Amino acid sequence: MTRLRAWLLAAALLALAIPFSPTPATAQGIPQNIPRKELLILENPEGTIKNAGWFNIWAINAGSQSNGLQQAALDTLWYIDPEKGLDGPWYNSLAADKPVYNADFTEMRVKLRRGLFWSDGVEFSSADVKATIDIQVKNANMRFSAVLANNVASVEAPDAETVIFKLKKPNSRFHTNFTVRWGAVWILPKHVFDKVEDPAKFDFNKPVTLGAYTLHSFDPDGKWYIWQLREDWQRTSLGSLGKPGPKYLAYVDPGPPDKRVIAQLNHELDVIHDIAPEGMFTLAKQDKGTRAWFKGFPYGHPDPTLPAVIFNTQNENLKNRDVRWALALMIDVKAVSMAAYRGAATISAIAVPPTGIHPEAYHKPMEAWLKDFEIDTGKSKVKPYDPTVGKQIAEMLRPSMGDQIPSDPAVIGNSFGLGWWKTNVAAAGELLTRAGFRKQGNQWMTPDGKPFVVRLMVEGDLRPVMTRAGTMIVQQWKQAGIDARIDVAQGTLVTRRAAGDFDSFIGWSVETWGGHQDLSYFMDSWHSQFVAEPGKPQPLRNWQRWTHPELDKIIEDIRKIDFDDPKGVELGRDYVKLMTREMPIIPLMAYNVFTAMDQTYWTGYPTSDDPYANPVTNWGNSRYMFVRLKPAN
Amino acid sequence: MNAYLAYFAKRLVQFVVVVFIGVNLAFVITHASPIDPVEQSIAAVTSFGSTAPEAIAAMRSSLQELYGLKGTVAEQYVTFWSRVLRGDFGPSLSAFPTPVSSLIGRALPWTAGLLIVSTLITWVLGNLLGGLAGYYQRNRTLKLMGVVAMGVHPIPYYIVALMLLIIFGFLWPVLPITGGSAMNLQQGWNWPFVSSVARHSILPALSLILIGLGSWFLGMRSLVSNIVTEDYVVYAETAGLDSRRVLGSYVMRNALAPQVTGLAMSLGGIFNGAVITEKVFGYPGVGTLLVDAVYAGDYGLVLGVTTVSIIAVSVGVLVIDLLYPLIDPRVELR
Amino acid sequence: MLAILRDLIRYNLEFRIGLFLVSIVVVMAALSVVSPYPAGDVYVVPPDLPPSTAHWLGTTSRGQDVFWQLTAAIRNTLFFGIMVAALSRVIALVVGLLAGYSGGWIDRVLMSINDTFIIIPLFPILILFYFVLRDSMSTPLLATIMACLGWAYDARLIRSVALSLKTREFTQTSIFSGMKTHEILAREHLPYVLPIVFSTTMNNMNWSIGIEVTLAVLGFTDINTPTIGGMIYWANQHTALVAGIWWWIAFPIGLVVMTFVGLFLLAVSMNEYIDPRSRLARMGGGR
Amino acid sequence: MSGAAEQAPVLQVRDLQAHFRTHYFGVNREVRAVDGVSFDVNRNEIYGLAGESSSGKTTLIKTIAGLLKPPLEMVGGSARFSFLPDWDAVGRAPPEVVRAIRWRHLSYIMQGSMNVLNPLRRIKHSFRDFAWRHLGGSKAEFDLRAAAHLERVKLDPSVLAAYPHELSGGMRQRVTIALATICKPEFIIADEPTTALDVVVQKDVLGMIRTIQQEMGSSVLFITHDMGVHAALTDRLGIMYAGRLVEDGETPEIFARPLHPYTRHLIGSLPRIGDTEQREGLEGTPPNLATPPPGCRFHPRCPLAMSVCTTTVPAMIETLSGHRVACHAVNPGMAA
Repeated sequence: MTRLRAWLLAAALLALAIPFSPTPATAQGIPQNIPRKELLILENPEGTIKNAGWFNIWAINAGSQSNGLQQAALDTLWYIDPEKGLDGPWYNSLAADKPVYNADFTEMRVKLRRGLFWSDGVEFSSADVKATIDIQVKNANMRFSAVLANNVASVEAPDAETVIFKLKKPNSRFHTNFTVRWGAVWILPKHVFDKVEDPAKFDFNKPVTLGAYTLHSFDPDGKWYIWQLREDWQRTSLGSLGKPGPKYLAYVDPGPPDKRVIAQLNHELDVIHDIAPEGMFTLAKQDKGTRAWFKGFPYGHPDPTLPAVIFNTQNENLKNRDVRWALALMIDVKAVSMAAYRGAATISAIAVPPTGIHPEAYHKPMEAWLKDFEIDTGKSKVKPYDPTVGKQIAEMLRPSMGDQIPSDPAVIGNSFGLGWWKTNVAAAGELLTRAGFRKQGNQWMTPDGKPFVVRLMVEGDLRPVMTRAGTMIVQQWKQAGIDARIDVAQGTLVTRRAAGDFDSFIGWSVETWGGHQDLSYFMDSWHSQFVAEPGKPQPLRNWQRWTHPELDKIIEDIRKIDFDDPKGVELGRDYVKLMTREMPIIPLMAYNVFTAMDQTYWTGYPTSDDPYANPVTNWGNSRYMFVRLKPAN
Repeated sequence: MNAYLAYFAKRLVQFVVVVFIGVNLAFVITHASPIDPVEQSIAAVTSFGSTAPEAIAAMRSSLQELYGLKGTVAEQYVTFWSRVLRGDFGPSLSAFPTPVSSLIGRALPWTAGLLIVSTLITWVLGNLLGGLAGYYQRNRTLKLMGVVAMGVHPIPYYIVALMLLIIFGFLWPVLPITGGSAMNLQQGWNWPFVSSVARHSILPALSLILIGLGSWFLGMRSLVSNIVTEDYVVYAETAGLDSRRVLGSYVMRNALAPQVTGLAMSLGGIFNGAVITEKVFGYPGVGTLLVDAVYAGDYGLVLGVTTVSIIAVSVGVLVIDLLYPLIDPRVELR
Repeated sequence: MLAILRDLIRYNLEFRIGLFLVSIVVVMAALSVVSPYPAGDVYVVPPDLPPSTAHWLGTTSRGQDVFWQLTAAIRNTLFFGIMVAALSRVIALVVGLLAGYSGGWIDRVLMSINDTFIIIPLFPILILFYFVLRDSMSTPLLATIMACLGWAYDARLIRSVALSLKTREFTQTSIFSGMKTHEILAREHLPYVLPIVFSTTMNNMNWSIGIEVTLAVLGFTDINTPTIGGMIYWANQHTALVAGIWWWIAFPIGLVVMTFVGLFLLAVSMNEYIDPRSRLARMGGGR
Repeated sequence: MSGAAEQAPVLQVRDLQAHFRTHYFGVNREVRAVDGVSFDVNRNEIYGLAGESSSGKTTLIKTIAGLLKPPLEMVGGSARFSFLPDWDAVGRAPPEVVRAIRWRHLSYIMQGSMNVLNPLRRIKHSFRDFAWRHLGGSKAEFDLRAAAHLERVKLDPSVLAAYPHELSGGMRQRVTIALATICKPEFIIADEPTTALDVVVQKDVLGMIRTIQQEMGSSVLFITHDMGVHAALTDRLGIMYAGRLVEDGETPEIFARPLHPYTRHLIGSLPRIGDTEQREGLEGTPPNLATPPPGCRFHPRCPLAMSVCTTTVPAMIETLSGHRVACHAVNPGMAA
């Protein structure tokens, strides 16, 4: 038996020794052979890439896009920043200037920059742009085939620096297809694709890049990609803005939120794309080097999207705007903000995201109109707008968060938002009554005598913060006497959203440029001509399947004016007023993304103090961050 | 010899039955899915861009063509079986146009490696310690192990994996908690990569081992404590055989046969554990692939992974069954 | 039966510990009836409070009291386990008794199916079911599916007992007295297999609860019903672990581990009581 | 070896006591399975032990052979083998000493011989396990020796390569006998070796045991409840009842003149040719040894029971030459 004991002891010691022997304990996830101070490690929110060796972004649904491919390797004509930009939000990237349309918007002329080269030494020219359109129009199975085929009659490249698009119909916003906010139609290398038989089945490995970086190495299991700064980085559009700081970029899959937090605490992940608010608070508390968009509360970077309760307006009960307004008045947005973001949300009462330049263009100018806005419930007249809700949330948080909460009202307005609808269950009841609903005990019944059931669809784990907001709203509706139910559609939400198989869901049908006041980004697709029959798939983005003659008029007016025409803002305000009266969606807040940036190895990240770019790692625009990053010490 | 032939024939028939039932189950279940892969792809393509509604309709129709979703269920069923037999499951919809089989082919070695190594360690160690505990019933260390085994064994894989993650990834962060190997290593038979793979597999393997150990330990202990009363053991002891020889060739050797059968019976359960463990530790195996495929609504991949797992586990069982006569010559008793 | 229980309590330490653990769990579940907060509601108490006299086990980031949330969760989890166990017992009994008693081709066919269910990895199949049912996957439906998958092991055990019963004299007597097959199985054989049924119930509950926890954590179950797995799911959603809200994860895990160990010890000690060989070994005291 | 040693008994059992001590479910139980047994086994003889099942025969030989496992304990007395002169019982010698004499000097043919061979080991491996260390030599030499020995029990050498399940019951029994005798031990304990065999095979096996014993000059302690076997095989015979020896002597003498009423019952219950009337059975059952009856343990069932029998244990007295008996009816007034 003594021998047995000795064996057991030896085995135990061996087992303990193995993990610590081969590599130092800190080296969990940082690459070997690359100096850490030359390397920026970013999260690729797409997770593990199943077909890691696929770089042909022009094929449908294949490979990764935000593994560095669209951030560091590809390029297109223009970029628009959701924030202020390095030198204004508009970038001429491959194009030398803004697009020039003819009078009836049926032709777009683009002048290209010269002196830009592909990573294999071939010079970029108008032929590449023409090939990008021609190849995708010819092969109908490619990512941008449909949109290009729909718009473009022909492309001409009269010389190396000029491209002329002849459009099939007037379109004053055609250039936006080549303008990166998150992504766009990327320009492909003609000299590579010319040799390819079927461009949809070509893996483009190793990619020939037009961006400042080339592929260094990648994991065949799809967990990481490493990109290296090109020797000739000056011959790229990004290089003209200065030398990018990091010599190497690693886009990695760091796992679920808690692992991301652990990785950044260990300084093995410089930029986290997004985490739960609690994870953000932990990082802010435990890691002095971590910086988020806002220095203090509410930290997160507001995306130019507008999470809202989106109603299926083809649903019999929800057709009536009184019912939709009643449901809005039952919501206490303070509690929703607490539940979803622990208060770290930027609320918005109107149907424009409270981000980028929108507060200046819409929210602040419309404050007066909102304060006067009145609804007639049939029994009483109510002014539902409470301009102090943002401040109330800040005050609610101050006891527990202390100094992290700003005290300057202007800062509060920017970070927490301005006002929202005051909870008014009584007025909501009056509205429901007018709509023919009756209250039986504590339960609202529909006009035909059935319990008023509202299912609120959420995406579960895939959008945790939205799921949390939905849970809270359902609880508030329940307390107000509605048979509300949460409906977790993890993985099925997109299918059901398109099919109209929902009563309501948390999501966004409003999504904008952020850095530009133009609203056509989402609004054009809201025209009644695109609304599908109940049960038929609805094209994006009018998920609420809502139509209104006034809306159609606004859309048609916008189509006729230029992208930068100041009239666009006025039309936008008309849209806001219409949306407020009709309430087809209940706007809640900006989609705050908790992008956490670790300043241990790199400094100079974009923040609310210096809002030159969007730090969110998967956006194509995030590349502008690279030229500002400097090694720490 | 006839007894062996009959035995092998029986095992083979059982193998075919298992694969047939399992694969059909997988086909039927997947084809009832409400997820429309076309909508899923369109959503993925258009989620961040502004695409005109007319373009979507065009895309929808070309995708249906591309994915080969036109055709009746019966036609798809026939195609499916011919594909299974050829080991080709068509293209993955969420990683189009990469074939499902190559995705599985990449993930399978990870899972197989993790599973085989940890199962062998678990089985050998659990049976060894359990055997000793059954034989030396008064030994305190072994008794304590029994208590620990009873405490750990019934806990589900997920909880153990989570506890290991908390301990070694957070409270005492000494081990990698995600991925199959470190970044920027050339995959192949080189020391940095192999040692990195070994380090990365410690926690996933440990959670599989901790759970499995208990069941083999307890099973073997009770088997051995019954076998020590068997006549041939008593007789060998009576003859003054060396106690190690008695323990090894008489007690353990005879307890082994049922434990080998047990191994075959529990392969499916062990595979379940691997799926969960892989997901917790972000390990690049078929378990992660399966869960991700479910999230992505990629039914070609889901079907492929499920079919391959069913076949792989059945083959594992068949192999053990075919090796069984080496361990116990009395096949006619089975 | 009572005498056996008394003996087990008096002389079997494992049974005593098991009973103790399971009692705690059952008491917790019973307490859910007097919970001051509705189990489904959030933000009813201040969030993120550590354990204190006001909130014994602290509060969650969703503003729920961990203790009271736990009572509802463990109740639902236990119900789920019992539901699966009850349903799968029925299948296992029918298949096991029928196969053991009938023999011949019925036995061969049934056991072939049975072995298939033992061999097939069930977790991917369950994930498949989730893949298909998605949003309509309710707790009772999940319980039914699990029961349909989780009977095979126990059916085999029951069959082996039934096989030995078949050769007993009383079975022959029953046949000669003209009893029908189902009568013989129900009246004569059932009592003999009941002890096995009881002990396998515990193990089956462990299995089903374990799977439920795992599925819930992966987000593959109905999150409207509070369960132990659901609690861990929500805690993960709020990164409770790294946020330092350890009580949100530690207590559910602690309680569910108590459940597992308790049920397992009950099963083991009952098994030992049923199996005379191991009882004899205990009497012998080993070496 | 000196002539005196030649004549000395190989085994001397004196006042041997062995009890089962259990503690389970809170109850202490002490079963006096062997209670004061004394007898000798001489060189080159077969000594039979007879008695009903649970009379303590098996416990007795386990104690003698030193196969003591809890709860069985040797409580008192001695069982001394001539080849182990320094220790008064095998069970009291140190393990290495015991290991050295086992099989070399003392071997054992066990009850339930169908299952005494390891089912997963070929016969030759069993032989090697059991005897190689005593006999030495190379593996090949040893295997040849085993094959030769198997021929003595009329088994083909090919049996060596077989697994037990491939052999018939009789063959297995013969293998067991070969296994127990290959080292030519001085003393063989055989516990019901033929019980499970059919009559023809049984006769065969018994003959074989006798032949081998005579060839090797060993002593055999042979246990069976079957008086017919004793009559055919053993040289001397001891009768056990409820953990005590009640009578012993030369086998023909005992069969000719059984003195103890229990012996008479055992012999009387043997069927004989020409039996016409139904034989009288013995009433009652053997006593519970946890609470044995006081005095003579046979008295509750004894047709000759007297009052002294209920209080006083009768002494074992050599009533006739070489024929001992413990009975108040035979030896009045002789208390133990």
